[in-house]
Amino acid sequence: MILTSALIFTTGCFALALLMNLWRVVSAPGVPDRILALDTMVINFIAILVLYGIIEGTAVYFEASILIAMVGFISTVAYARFMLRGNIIE
Amino acid sequence: MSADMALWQEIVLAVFLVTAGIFGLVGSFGLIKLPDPMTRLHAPTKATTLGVGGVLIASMLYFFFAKGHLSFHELMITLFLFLTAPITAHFLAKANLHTDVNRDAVPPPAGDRPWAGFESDEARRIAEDKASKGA
Amino acid sequence: MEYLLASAIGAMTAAGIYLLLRQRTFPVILGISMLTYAVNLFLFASGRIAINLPPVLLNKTPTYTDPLPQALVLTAIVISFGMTAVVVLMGLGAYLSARTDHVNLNEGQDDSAEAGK
Amino acid sequence: MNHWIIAPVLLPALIAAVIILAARYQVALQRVFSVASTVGLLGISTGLLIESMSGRIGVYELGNWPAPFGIVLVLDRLSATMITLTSALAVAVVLYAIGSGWDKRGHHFHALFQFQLMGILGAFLTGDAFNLFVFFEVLLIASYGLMIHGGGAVRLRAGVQYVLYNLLGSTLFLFALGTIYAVTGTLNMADLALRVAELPADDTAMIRVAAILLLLVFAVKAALIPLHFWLPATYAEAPAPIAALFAVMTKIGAYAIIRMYTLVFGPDVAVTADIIGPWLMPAAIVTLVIGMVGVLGATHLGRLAAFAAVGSMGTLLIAVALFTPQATTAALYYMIHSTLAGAALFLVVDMVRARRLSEDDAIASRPAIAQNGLIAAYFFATAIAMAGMPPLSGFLGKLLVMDAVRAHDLVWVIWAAILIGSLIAVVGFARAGSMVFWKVETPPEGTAEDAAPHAPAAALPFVATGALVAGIVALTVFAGPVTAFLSDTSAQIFDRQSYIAAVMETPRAIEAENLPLEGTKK
Amino acid sequence: MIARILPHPLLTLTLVVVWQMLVNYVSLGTLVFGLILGIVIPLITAPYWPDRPRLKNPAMIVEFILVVLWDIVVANIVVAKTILFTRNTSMHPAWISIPLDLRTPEAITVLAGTITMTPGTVSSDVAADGRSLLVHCLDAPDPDAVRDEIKQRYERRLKEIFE
Amino acid sequence: MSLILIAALPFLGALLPGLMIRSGRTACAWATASVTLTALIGLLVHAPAVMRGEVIQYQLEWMPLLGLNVNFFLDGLGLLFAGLILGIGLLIIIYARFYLSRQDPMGQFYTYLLLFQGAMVGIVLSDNVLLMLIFWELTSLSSFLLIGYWKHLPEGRQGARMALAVTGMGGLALIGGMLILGNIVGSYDLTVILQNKELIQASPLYLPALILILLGCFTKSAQFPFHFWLPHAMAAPTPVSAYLHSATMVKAGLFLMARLWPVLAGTPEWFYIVATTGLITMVLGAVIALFKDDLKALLAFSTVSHLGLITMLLGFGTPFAAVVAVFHIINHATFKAALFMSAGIVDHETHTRDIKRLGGLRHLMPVTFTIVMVAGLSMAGIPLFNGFLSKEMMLDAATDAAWNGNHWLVPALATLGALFSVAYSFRLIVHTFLGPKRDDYPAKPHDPGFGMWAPPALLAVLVVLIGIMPALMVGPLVATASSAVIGGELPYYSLKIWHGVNAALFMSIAAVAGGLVLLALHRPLDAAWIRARRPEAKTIFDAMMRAVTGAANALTDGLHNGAMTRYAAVFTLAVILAGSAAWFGGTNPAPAREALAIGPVPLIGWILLMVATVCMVAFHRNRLLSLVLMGIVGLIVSVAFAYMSAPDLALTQISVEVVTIILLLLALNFLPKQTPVESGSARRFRDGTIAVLGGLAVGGLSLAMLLSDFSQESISAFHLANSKPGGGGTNVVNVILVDFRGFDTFGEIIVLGIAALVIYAMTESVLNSPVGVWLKKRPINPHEAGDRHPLMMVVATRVMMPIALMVGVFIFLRGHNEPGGGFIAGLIVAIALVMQYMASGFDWATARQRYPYHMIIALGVFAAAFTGIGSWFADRPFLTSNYGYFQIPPMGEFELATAMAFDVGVFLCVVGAVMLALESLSRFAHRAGDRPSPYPMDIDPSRDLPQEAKDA
Ligand code: NA
Ligand code: NA
Repeated sequence: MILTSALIFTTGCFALALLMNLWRVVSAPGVPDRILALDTMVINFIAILVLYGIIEGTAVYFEASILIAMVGFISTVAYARFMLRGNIIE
Repeated sequence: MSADMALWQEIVLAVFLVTAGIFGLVGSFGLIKLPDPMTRLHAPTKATTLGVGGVLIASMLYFFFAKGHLSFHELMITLFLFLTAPITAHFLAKANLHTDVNRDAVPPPAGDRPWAGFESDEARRIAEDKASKGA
Repeated sequence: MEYLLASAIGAMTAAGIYLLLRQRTFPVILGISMLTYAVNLFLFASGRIAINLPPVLLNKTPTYTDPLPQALVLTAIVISFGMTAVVVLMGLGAYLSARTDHVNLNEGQDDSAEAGK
Repeated sequence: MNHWIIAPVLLPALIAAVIILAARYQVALQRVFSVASTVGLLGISTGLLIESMSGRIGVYELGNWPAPFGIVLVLDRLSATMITLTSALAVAVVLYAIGSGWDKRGHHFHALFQFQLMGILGAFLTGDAFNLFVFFEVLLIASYGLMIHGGGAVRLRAGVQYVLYNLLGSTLFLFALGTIYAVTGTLNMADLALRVAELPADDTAMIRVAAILLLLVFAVKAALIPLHFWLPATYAEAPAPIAALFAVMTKIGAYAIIRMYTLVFGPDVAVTADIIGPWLMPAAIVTLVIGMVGVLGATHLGRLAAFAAVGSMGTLLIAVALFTPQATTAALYYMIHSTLAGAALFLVVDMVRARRLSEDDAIASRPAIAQNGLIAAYFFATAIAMAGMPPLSGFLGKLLVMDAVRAHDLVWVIWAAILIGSLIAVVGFARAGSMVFWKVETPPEGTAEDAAPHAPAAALPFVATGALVAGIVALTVFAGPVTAFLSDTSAQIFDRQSYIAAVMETPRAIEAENLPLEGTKK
Repeated sequence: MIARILPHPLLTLTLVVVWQMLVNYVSLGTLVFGLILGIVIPLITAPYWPDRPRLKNPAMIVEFILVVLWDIVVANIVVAKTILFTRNTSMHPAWISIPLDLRTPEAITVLAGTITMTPGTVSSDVAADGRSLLVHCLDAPDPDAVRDEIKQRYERRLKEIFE
Repeated sequence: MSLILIAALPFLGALLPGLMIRSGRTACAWATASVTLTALIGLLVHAPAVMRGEVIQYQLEWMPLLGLNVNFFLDGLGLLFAGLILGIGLLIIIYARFYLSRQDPMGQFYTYLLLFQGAMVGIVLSDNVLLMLIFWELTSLSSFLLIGYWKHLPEGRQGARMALAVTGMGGLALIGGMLILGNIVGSYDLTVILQNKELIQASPLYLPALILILLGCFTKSAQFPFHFWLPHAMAAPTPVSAYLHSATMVKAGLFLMARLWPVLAGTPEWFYIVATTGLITMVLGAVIALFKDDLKALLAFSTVSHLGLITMLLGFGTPFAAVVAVFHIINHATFKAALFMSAGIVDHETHTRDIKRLGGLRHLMPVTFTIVMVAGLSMAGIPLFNGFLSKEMMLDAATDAAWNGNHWLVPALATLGALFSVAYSFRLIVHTFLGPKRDDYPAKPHDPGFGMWAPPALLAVLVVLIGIMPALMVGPLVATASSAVIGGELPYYSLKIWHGVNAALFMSIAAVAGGLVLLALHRPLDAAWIRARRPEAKTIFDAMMRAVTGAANALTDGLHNGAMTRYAAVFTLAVILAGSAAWFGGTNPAPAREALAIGPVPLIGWILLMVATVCMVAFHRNRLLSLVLMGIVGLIVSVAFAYMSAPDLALTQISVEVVTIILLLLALNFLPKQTPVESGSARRFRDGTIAVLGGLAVGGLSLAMLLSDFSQESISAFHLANSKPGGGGTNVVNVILVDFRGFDTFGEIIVLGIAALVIYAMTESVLNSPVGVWLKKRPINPHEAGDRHPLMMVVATRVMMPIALMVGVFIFLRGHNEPGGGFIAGLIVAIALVMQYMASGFDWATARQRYPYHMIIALGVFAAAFTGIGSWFADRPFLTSNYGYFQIPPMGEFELATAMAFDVGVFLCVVGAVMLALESLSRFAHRAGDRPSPYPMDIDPSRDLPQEAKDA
C-alpha cells in the first residue's frame, strides 16, 4: 500500500516533470535551453521507464533505458555541437 | 508488483521513490523557474540526476527484496548517467557562453590564451603555429 | 489504450501530411518522418495491442503479444531509416547544387539561400 | 531441390557485393562483373522460363519453413516471363551504359545496377506480400541512386521529388499491409487468397480498404493517373540508360496489379469486385490520353519519351483492368512490347543528347549530329513502336488490347482513346523527329571544326539499342508463339487454385506446442 | 608486450565489471567471457586512445569517490533548496576562473566532471592553453572561497592520483 | 511466285539500294528496278489464271489468337492494282534515276520507295483485314519518309507531317472500322467478310463501321474535306508525286472502297456518304485546279478531282458505275503518272513549275510537249484518248443517279466537274507549251535524256492505245477486276469509243465547250479568284495543329509543372477518397474486442506525443526546433513500443532515432535554419483540411482495426510455437527476423547498404562538381565557437566507446533469446563510432579506421548470403537454419545457431552503412584550408609536459 502510493506519487512527479520539460522545449527563449530541456526529458523518461518496470515487476525495459541514456547523451552533445560549431563532425 | 515484502522494505523503497520524485520534479521546475540560461543549467544536471538515481536505486532494491536477486543493470544506468551528465552540462554551458553570455562578465583565464570557446579557429591556428615553432 | 493509440496515429498522420505539403525539403522530410512513425505504429497495431506480454519465451507469461507485426515494423523502421538518409542527403545535394531547397521544380532560384552568399 | 529459383535474386546481390568489395575503383573490372552477372541472369531466367513452360509452378520455401509461415518464392509462367524480360532489358542497358560511358560519370553505377536488378527480380518472384514490399524498397532505393547518377542540380531536384513521391508510396504500402494483416492474419499471397475468400460477409469494409490502398500503391509504380506525377520529371532527368531500365519499373506495378487482383482479390471475389476493375479502367483511359497528349505537347525528347511511357502504361492498364484471360494476354504482350520500345526510345534520346553540343534534348533544330541517319532510323523505329503504328509489336499489342475490350461497356471510349491517342502520338513523334533529325541548323561559320558535335565513336550503344529494336522485331515476327505462350500464362494466372495448391501443399499448421497468441480469435 | 596486449588495464577492469553488470549475474563463464572482451575491445579501440595515462596512487580513488558521492547528495539538496526557496533576485550567480595545476586531460576531465556534479557549480569551459577552468556558480556570494575549496578538496586529490 | 514473296520482295529488296549505292547510282537503280521487275513478273505469271476467274491464295499463321494471319489472295482487283503499283513503280524507278541529282541520297530514296511499294502491294493482296491495316499504315509511314525526303525543305517536312496526320488519322479510324467488321462477322479474313453482306448490313454496328472505314478511305484518297494534304505533299520529289499521287497511295482508299463494295455498298447510307463526298470532291478539286499556277499543284488538285469522280462512281452502288470506276482507275493512273513525270521534266529542265513563268516550250521540248498533250487531252476527256472513254461512261452513270429524288443534280454537277476538268487540262497544255517562246526561263529548257522521257512516253502510248482499242487493251482486265469488285455477275457495258448519241455525249460536248470558254476567260477569272477570300486549308490545318499542340503543351506542362506540393496533395486526396469510398461501400461489424484500460503512464505519453506533434506543426518553420520535437516524438514512440510489449522495437527505434538526428543535423548545417512563410492562409487552410481528413481516416481505420479480431487465426501462432524448437531462440521477434522471415532481413540490410552507397556516390558527385569547389572555398563562419575537439568530450569518449562496444556485443549475443540482435548491436556500435567522430573529428578518426566501410558492407552481405547458401550443402533451401548447444569448459553451455552468422551479416551491414553514410555527409564540411588534426583534442596541456613526465 505504501509502496503503491509512493509509486503513484513518483510517477506523477516525473509525469509532471515531463510536461514541464516539453513546455520548456517549446517555449524556451534560447536554443541551449531547449536542448537542456530535451536532455532532462530523456532522463525523466528513463525514470518513468524504470518506475514502470517496478510497477509491472519486469526487468525487460532496462535495455531500453540504457540505450535511451546513451542516445540521449549523444543527441544532446550533437545539438550542442550544432549550436557551437554548426558542423557536428569536423 | 505482486511480491510480498516486509513493511520496512516497503518504507525504504517508498522513501527512495518519494525523494527521487521530488528531486525529479524540482529539477524540471528549476528549469522553468530560474532566471537565466546559466542558472537554469544547474537545476536538471543535479536534481534530475539524483531523481533518476533514486528511482534506479529503488528499482534495484525492489528486485532484490522481491526476487532476492541483486540487479546490476540499474547500477549501470546510474553510472552511465553520472558519466554523461557533466559532459552534457559542459557542452550546454559552452553553448550558453557562445550565445547568451556577455563575454565581458566572464573572468579571464590565468594564461595568455582566452577560454577555448572564445578563441576563433584562426587565432587557435596562429597560437598553435607559434607554439610548434617555439618547440 | 486503443483510443489513445488510434488517435495518436491519426494525429501523427495529420501532422505528417501537413508538413508533407510544405514547400521546402526540410519540413517535407520531417513530414515523411512523421508519417513513418504513424505507419510503423499502424503496422504494429495490426497485431492489436497487449501490455507486458513481450514475445520472449523466457518470460513465462500466459499469452504473448503477436510477434509478427513487430518483426515487420522492425524491417520497416530500418528501411525507412535508409530512405530518410538518402532523401536528406539528396535534399542537401540539391540545395547545394541548385541553391534552393524548394521542392517544387517550377520555383526558381532562391536568392535568400545562404549558400548563394 | 531446385535452387535456381533464388539465383536471380542472389546472383546480382553477390556480384554487387563483390564489386563494392573488390572492384570499387576499377571500372573495367566492374564492367566485367556487371556484364557477366547480367548475361548470367539472362541465361538463368531463360532456363527458368523454359521450365515454367511445363505449366508446373515452382515453389521455393526459404528457410525450409512451410508456407504461409515462411517466405516463398514462386516461379510460374508470369514471374518467369517478367524476370526474363527484365534480364534481357538489363543486358542491353548495361551494354549501353558501358558503351556510352554513363557508368563512369559517378560512383557505384554497376553495384547499384545489380542491386536494382536484385530488387526487380525479387519483386517478380516473391509469393509473400511483405517480402514484395521489401523488394520494392530494394529496387526503389537503388533506383534513387541510379536516378541521380552523374549529379547535376536539375537531376538532383527531380531526384528529390522522385524519392519523396515514392516514400509516400512506400508509406501507403505499409498501411495497406497492416490492414491486410489485421484482417487476415497472414502475408503469404496464396494464403491470403484462401483467407480473403473465406471472410465473413458482414466484415468487408477493412479488406476493401486494404485492397484499394494496395491498388493505389501499385498504381504509383504503374504511373496511373493521378498517381503518375513522379514519372515525367524522373524519366526525363534520369540518365538515359537508367530511364531505359525504368521501363520495366512501371511494369512492376502492372505485374503486381495482375498478380494481386487475380490471385487474392480476383474478379470473382465479391467483396472487392466492384472497386478494382471499375476504378482502374477509367483511370487507365485517362492515363493513356494524358500520356499521348504529353507526347504531342513535349518540348524535349526526354519528356516526350517519358510521356510515351505514361501513355503506354495507360494502354497496358486498360487491358489489365478487364481481368479476363484474353485481356491479360493482351496486357502481357503489350507489357513486353512497351518495355523494349520504351527503353529503346530512351537510349535513342540519349544518343541524340550525347551528340549535341550542350547535351540538350530540346525538340528544336540544332547543327546536324554525327550519325544522324542511323540514329534517325532508330528513332523512327522506336517511335513507330511506341505510337503503336504498324508493323511493329506496338500495333499488334494495340490490336490485341482493342480486340480484348470488345465486350466491355466502355468499348467505344476505350477504342476512341486508344486510336486518338495513337494519332496524337504519331503527330507528336513526327513533329519531334522531323524537327530533330530533318531540320538541321548549319553551324555558324568558323566554328565548324571545334563546335562539331562530339561523336562518341563506340559502336556498343548502337548494338545495345539495336538489340532492343531487334527484340521488338522478334516480338512482332514471333507474335504467334509469343501470344500462345502468354495465353497459357494468363490461363495459369486465372487458375488460382493451382497456384494456391502449389504454394500451400505443405500442411497448414504444425502446432508443436500451442502457445496462445494475444488477439487471435480462437 | 603487456602494454600491447593491455593498453589500458584499468579500462579492461572496468569492462569486465560492466560485462558482469550487463549479464546481471556472476559465474566463471561470464567472468572469462568478460575478460576476453575486456582484452579484445581495448585492443580494437586502442588507436583512439593512443597515450597511456598512469595512475600514481590508485588507492586515493576510493577516498575521492566517497567524497564526491557525499558532495553530490549535498549538492542536490542545496540546489533543490535554491530552486525552491531562493528568490531569483536574491541569488548571486558568479563566474570563477580556476587556474589548474593538473596537466593530463584525464585528470582535468575528472575534475571538471566533479565540479559539475557537486554543489552549485558547473564547469563551463577550459582555457585554450588548458591551464584554467571556467566555472559557473549558481549562488556564490564569495567566489574566491568556492575556488579555493575546489582546488583544495578535489584538485589536490586528483593531483595525487594522476600526477 | 508465291503471293507472300511478291509482297515481301519489295521489303527484302529495300535493303539492296543501301548496299548497292556504293556501286554507283545506275547500279543502284537497276538493282531496285530488278526487284520490282521480279515481283511484277511473279505477279503476271498468275495473270492468266486470275483472268480465268481463279483466286490465288496464300496462308500463313501469324497471330492466330488475334485472328491476324498472313493471308494473301489475288483476284482481279488485286491483280489490277498490284499490276499498276509494280508496273508504274518500275517506270518511276527508272525515271527517278535521272531525275534525282547527285546531292540527293539515292539509296535512301529507293529504300523508302521499295518500302512503300511493298506496303501498297501488301494492301491489295491482303486477305486479312488486320494484315491489310498493317500495310495500310505502312503506306502512311513510308510516304511520310518519301514526302519529307528533301528534309532541308520546310515544305517537305510540313507536307510530310500533314500527310501523316491526316492519313494516319484515317488509318486509325479504319482500325476501328475493321475491328467492328471483324467483330460482326467473327473473322478478320477478307474472303469470309466478303461473303457476309447481309450479316454486316443488318448489324446495328454497320453505320459506325461504315463511317470509320470511309474515314480511312477518304483521308487516304484525299476526299473532301480531307483533300488538303495532297497538294502539300507535292513538296516531295516528282517521282514520288507521280507514284504516290497518281497510281498508288491515293488509290488505296479507292481500292478499299472497291474491295469492300460487295458488303458495304448498296445501302442509302453508302450512297449518300460516298457519292456525295465524291461529287463534291470532284467539282471542288477541278475548280481549284484551274487556278493553280504550280504545275504539280494543278495536277494534285486534278488528282483530287479524279479521285472524287471515282469515289462518286463507287458511291452510286450500281454494278455499272463500279465497272466505270475500275476503268477510270486504270486510265487515270496512266495519264496522271505521265503528266506528273512530265511536270517533273519541265521543272527539272526549266527550274520552275510556275505556269505563269512558262509558255512556248513546245519548240524547246517537243518530246515532252507531245507526251503532255496526249496525257492532257486524255485528262480533258477528248476522244481517242482513254480518259474520254471512262468520262463518257461516268457521265452515263451519273444520269442514272438520283440524289434525294432529284434526277438532275448529280448529272449537272458531274458535267460541271468535267467542264472544269477540260479547262484546267487545256490550260496545262496551252499555258505551258503553246504561245510564244520566252527569254526569261530560269534555265535554258530542252528535252531530257531518253531515260527520263521514256517512262512517261510509254504511258502516253498506253493512253492512246487504250483510247483507241479499249476492249483489246484492257477489256479482260476491266472485266476480271470489275467482277471482283461487284462480286457477282457483270452488268452490261461495252468499252468502245462511240456509244451513239446519248445524254452523256451532250454533257461531254457541253463540258468541252464550256471548258474552252473558261480557259479563254482565265485571266479575269484568275484575278477574281485571287481577290476572293476563301478558306485556305493549310492555314486552317496549321492553325489547328498549332492550337492542338499548344493546348497539349499547356495541358501537359500545366499538369506536370513540377509542383511537388500539388503532386503530394493530389496523392493524399486520392488515397483518402479511394479509401473512404472502399470503406463506406463495405460493412464493418461492431467492435469485437474490449478496449484496454488507460493507465496513467500511457496517458502521459499520449499527452506528450500530442503536444509535441501539434507543436511540430506549429513551429515547423524553426527547423532546429522541429527537429528537436521530432526527436521527442521518436522517443515517445519508442517508449510506447516498450510499453506495448515490443522491446526490440523500442531498442531499434531509439537507436535509429539518434542516427537520424545526427544525419539531419549534419545536413541542417548547410541548409537554411528557417523555413520562409510561403503559403497564404487559403493554402494553409487547404493543406490543413487535407491533413485533418487524412488523420481522421487513418485514426479511424486504426481504431477499427484495434477493436476487431483477426477473422482467422494469425500465422504468428506458428512462429510462437516453433521459435524455440525450430529456430532455437526464445526471442520470437528475432527468430522471425533471422529465420522465419530472414529473407526480408536480407533485403532490408541490402536496402541499408544501398542507401550508404547512394549517399557515398552522391557526395562524391556533388563534391567533384563546381559545388564542391565552392564548398571548399567558403569562408569560415566567424560566429562559430572555438574548441573543435573539446578535451572533456575526447576523454569521455575514450571510456565510453569501449563500454558502448561492450553493450553492442551484449545486445548482439542475447538477441536470439532476448531483446536485441545484430541490427541493434550494429547501431550501438555505429553510435559509439559516431561519438568518436564527434569528439576527435573526421580526419583523426578516419585515419585510425582500419577497414573501409564499403568493405564492411560487402562483408555483411556476404556473411548473410553465404550463411543462407550454406544450407544448400544440406540440400535445404536458402537460409535454412541450424543450431546446437556446445560445451566450452570454463564458460559453460553455449548455443550456436547459423542464424547468428546471418545476424553477423546484419550487424556488419548496419555498421558499415551507417558509418559510410555519416562519413560521406561529414565530408561536405571540409574546407580547403582545413588541416588534418594531428591530435585527438585541440587542448592537451600534457603535450607541454616533458617526455619523461608522460611516461612516468
Ligand atoms: Na531458417
Ligand atoms: Na558542481
